[in-house]
Amino acid sequence: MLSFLNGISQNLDTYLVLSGILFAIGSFGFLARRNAISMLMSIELMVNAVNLAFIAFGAFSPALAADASSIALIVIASAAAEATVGLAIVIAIYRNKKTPLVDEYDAMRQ
Amino acid sequence: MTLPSTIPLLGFGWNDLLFLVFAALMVISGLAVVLQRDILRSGLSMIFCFAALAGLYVLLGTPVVAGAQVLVYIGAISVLVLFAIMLTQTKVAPRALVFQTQALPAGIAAVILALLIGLTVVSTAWPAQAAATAVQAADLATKLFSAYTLPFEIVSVLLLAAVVGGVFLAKRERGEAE
Amino acid sequence: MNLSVSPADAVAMAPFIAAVLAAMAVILVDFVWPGRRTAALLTTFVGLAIVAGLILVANEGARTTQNGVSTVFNGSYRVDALTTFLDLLFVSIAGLTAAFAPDYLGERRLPVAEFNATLLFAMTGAMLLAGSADLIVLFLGLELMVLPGYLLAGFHKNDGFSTEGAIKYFLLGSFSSAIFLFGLAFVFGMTGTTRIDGVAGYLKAIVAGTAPFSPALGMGLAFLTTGVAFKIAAVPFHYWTPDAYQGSPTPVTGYLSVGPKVGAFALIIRLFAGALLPMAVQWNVVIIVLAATTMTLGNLVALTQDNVKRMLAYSSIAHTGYMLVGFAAFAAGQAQGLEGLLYYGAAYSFMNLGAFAVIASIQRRTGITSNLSTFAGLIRREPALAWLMTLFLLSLTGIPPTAGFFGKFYVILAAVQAGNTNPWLTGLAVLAMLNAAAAAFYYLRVVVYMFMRDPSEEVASIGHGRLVWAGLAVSTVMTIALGLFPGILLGLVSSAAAAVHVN
Amino acid sequence: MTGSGLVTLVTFLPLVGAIVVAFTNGERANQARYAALGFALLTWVVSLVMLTQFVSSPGTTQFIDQAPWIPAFGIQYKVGADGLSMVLVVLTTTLTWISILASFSPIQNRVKEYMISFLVLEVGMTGVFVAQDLFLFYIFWEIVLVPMYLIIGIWGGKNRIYATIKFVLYTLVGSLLMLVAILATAFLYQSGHGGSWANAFDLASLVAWAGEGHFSGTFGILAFGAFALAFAIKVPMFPFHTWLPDAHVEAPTAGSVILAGVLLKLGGYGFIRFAIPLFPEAAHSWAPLIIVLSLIGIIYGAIVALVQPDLKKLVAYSSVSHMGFVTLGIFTFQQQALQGAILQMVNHGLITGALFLLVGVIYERTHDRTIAKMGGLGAALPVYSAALGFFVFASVGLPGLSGFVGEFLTLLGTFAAMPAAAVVATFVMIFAAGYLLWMLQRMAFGELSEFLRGLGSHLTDMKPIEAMTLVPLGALVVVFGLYPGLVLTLVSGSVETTIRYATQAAPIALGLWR
Repeated sequence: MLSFLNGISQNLDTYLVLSGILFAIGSFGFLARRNAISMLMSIELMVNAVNLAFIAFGAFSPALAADASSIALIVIASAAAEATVGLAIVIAIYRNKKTPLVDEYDAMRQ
Repeated sequence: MTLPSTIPLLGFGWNDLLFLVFAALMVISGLAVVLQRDILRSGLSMIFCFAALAGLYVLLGTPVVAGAQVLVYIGAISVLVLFAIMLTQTKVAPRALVFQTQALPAGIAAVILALLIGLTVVSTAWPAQAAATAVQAADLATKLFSAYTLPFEIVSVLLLAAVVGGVFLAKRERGEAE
Repeated sequence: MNLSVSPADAVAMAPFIAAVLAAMAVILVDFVWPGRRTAALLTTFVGLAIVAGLILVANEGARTTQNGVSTVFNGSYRVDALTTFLDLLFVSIAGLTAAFAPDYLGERRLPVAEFNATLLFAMTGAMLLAGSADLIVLFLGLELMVLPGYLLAGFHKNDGFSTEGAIKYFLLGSFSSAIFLFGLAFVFGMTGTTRIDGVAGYLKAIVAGTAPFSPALGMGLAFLTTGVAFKIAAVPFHYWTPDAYQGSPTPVTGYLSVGPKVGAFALIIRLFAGALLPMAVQWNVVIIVLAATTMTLGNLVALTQDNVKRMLAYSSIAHTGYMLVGFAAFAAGQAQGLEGLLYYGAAYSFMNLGAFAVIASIQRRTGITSNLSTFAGLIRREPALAWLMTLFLLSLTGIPPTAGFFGKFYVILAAVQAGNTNPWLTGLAVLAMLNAAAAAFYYLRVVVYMFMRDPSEEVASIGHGRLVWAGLAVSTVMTIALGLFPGILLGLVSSAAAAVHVN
Repeated sequence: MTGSGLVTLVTFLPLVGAIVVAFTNGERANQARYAALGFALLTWVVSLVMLTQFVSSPGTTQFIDQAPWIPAFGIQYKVGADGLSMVLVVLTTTLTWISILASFSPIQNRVKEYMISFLVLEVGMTGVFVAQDLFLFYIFWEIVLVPMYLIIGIWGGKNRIYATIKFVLYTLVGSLLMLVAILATAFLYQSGHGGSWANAFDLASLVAWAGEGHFSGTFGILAFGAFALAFAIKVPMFPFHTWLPDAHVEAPTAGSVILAGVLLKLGGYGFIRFAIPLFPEAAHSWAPLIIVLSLIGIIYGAIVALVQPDLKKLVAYSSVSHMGFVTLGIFTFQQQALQGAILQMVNHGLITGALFLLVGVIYERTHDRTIAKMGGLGAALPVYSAALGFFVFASVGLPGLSGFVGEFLTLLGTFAAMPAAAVVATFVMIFAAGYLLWMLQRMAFGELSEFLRGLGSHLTDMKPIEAMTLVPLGALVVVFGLYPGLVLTLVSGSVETTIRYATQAAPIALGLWR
């Protein structure tokens, strides 16, 4: 029963597919949500999907393992920087507009 | 006492079980992030998603990255996000439309994207596929400070730049009313 | 474990380090003497001068090597003629922006020090892009360039338009970064390296048939291309541009339309001309289509704009298209295409910054919009600005003898040459020229307002700081000189373009 | 730089003038006026000096000034003049000072900018006629656009903005496609010379190389098409003429004079100097179409002129008709016809320029150009009416005045080559007589109209300054009418060379037109 799942955690494909699913979820959130913070969170999901792919590639080819981890660490740090900037902008715009809904920011399209 | 190599009844290994649990948690909480009406709950779901990812990183033998994931994503980014949510939350927002009008096409596009990525991945023969191997912390440190010295240094500049500008943008000017 | 940094590393990275230090110095100076504009500006310009000097030093270091390239930090960064050319261009862009901004910022009580520091950080990012020999460095350079860019876009934080533009710019920028990264992950996974020459070597093997081409690699490349298309605001990935440009403080708009654009082209050159060149035949189709749609759509939408800033935003999309024409010619085997692209980038930087500087100067007094009507009768109010604006607009149109004309000339020449082997490029050249003619309509509309319409209400003229005039003088001289005596840049451009291939 | 510098002097002296004018006091308009006039006259004198030193011999370009400019692409600063250039340069310098003089009284605001624009315009026009390098030629060609744009757009009439935009867009579309053709031509030369850019934009080298048959038929057809479009728009040839009436009607008087007198000649000159020598075979292939369009233009211009209520529009449409003779004459590839075409270019410049000046004179008094409102000017303004009559008769082609010779030679040459076309064109000459004479009749004869009577003492006869602008033109019309040889000997060398290029070539049988 369910023995076809044996070794699923030892298979690169499964991790990459998982990464793809997370990436797709993130891009859906980015395209569909109206709230700026929701969109920001969606982007974080996408970046995490990328990291999962990096780590998976590294784990399954020993020569790349340390490289992949290094890259993942760097990506995590740069995502932190990105989030800082994004949230600063969100706070600034909220102070002006009193709404976090992005599609209500349309003052310029008159 | 030693555990059997495969789980009785289910027919797959303990690692596989952990993988399934983490993967399911990740996908479900990921979906929760993008689908939930209440943005506060979205934020909390995001923490679960990040935690599940950290679990997967451990499974893949990279505890260092998993640690960084917990520290940075859960400890810093999620907290910042939650903070921002609290700050900007209005009574109107959750009751108003959560999704843009193009949500349905976006959903279809996302499903197609996932399928495409999945198909591509499955149809690709990987160059060298060994069993998942753990990364030694020492190896990682060596790499980080030899081949990746420059990126490592750039990241610190990046954080500095983000903090300098971010603080300016987020701080309230003197005399400005809230 | 080798932590030491070699002298060669130090020389090559000196401009970058100096730029970071300059940014920090500006903040420090402001910390010691808060709110002193002169101190901040002085630090900025001294810093930029030092950076420029060090760029030349680094260039000398590279020239003395065997093939004119000095590769440092384990092959993740390189200094060659292309790095030098682009770095100098970025320093000029930052310097001009720093010259144009203070007047505008001062009237709005925005701090010059934070502005300049952020600008300098953005410049460091662009400089990294210019010299990166590693995809991770490329990505980080990109982030370091655009993150400060988002902040600059929202720099007028009490202004709804500014923050609105910033959030849109940020969200789409981060989205495209994620897409770019996803592609990067798959390229890394498939080729096992992030070094640009490593990837190029792998692709060469694929083309030679000694390595298999896998769907996953193809997908990775597709994601990379999409991410890049976002960054250069190519149609159909352009929709962040107009809002971000219109909303930003005008000097920032000028910077954003030039700095990140040339930076993104540095990315394209390093990525496509460096790493992906072996498969040029495959991706050039994409570039040709992007070039055609980008210039045509950008122009068509620009035709209908009544706001000059927004109009220039769409026109900058069109200019991206012209530059892509040059790149397509390069991919079709004409080295001159890359030269033309670089020349166009330099010409575009000076003329577009000049045009935005004029708008910023007019808007020095708060509350003045960038609507066309603002420009009515400018010739009476500010004759000097009106004439300069005319010059910049003519250059943007591509009327000789201006920089913009020679840029177009160069790019089109390359396209026509490449058309010899790939007829699509001849078509692209003709399309580009038809677009240039259509563009004349909206550029000249501004001239019409400046010279031929009377203002609806009389506005007293305002003075402009010496720094603005100095910056305008530089833009003007460059706009004319690059048109009349292109020889001054041709040598640099051709050695820069040649450096791409050298390993 | 090698060369006498004479051509360079003629070309750039007005630029010096423009810079000088820029430093005059904007409050005192007369400073700008006299400075501009002074430099225009000085340029004119220099061009006359050049004329006296010119040695007419077959097909040689003289007074060549040469200097490397952008060596990376083999682009040089190379200017010189043959007979054709010489004639057109003198026409340009003459009409420029006349135009500046004619602007003294009508132009009252922003005089300084106006004079600068005019002098820069002169640089561009002269430059086009003397450039011996395709890149340089293109630069001058485009430079012309900007001051003309400003002249019509700032000092023009009510609908000036529409007119300017139309003018610029039409011209730009043509010239930018021509740029592509220039680049392609230069590139083919370069790749044919082992990748060396040396002389790739040099007109003489390109023509010589083209003469050896190096350009393929298809390329020739396409490249000629691109060149021809640019020139046809400038001439303007039917159906690309629609910008012209608008531009003329809205332009200030002097702008119209230059537009008709010189700018339209740029197109004819381009055909003779660039399009035909570079792509003679293609020229033959395209010729039937161009001849048909020229005939349509001749007829169409005349018919539309016939029904124009507006005096200036009438003259504008007559331009379309008259310039049709030029393209007709050029594309019959027949010596007499080509001579006629060149003569027609000069005459049209003089006569139509004068007619526009006369329109300007009456407009300044009446602020109206409706023909129907005029009448009886003959008695009221005898000098004006005499001048009008003189130039109308010159335009109609009265033997003894210059208009006759040009058209007659064109028709004669055309008749030898294609009788049918000549017959059609001759028929049109009658029309031409019709609309111009009818206009004269309505304007000058009969009783003074009520409208004019209402003007009272404002209706004055020509002032000396106005007469001064017309006298030289009238004199030239008479001189060239009696001694057309003055022009014909000067251009004989250029004509022979062009005819030689053209007749050596056989049309390319692409099944396109034949």
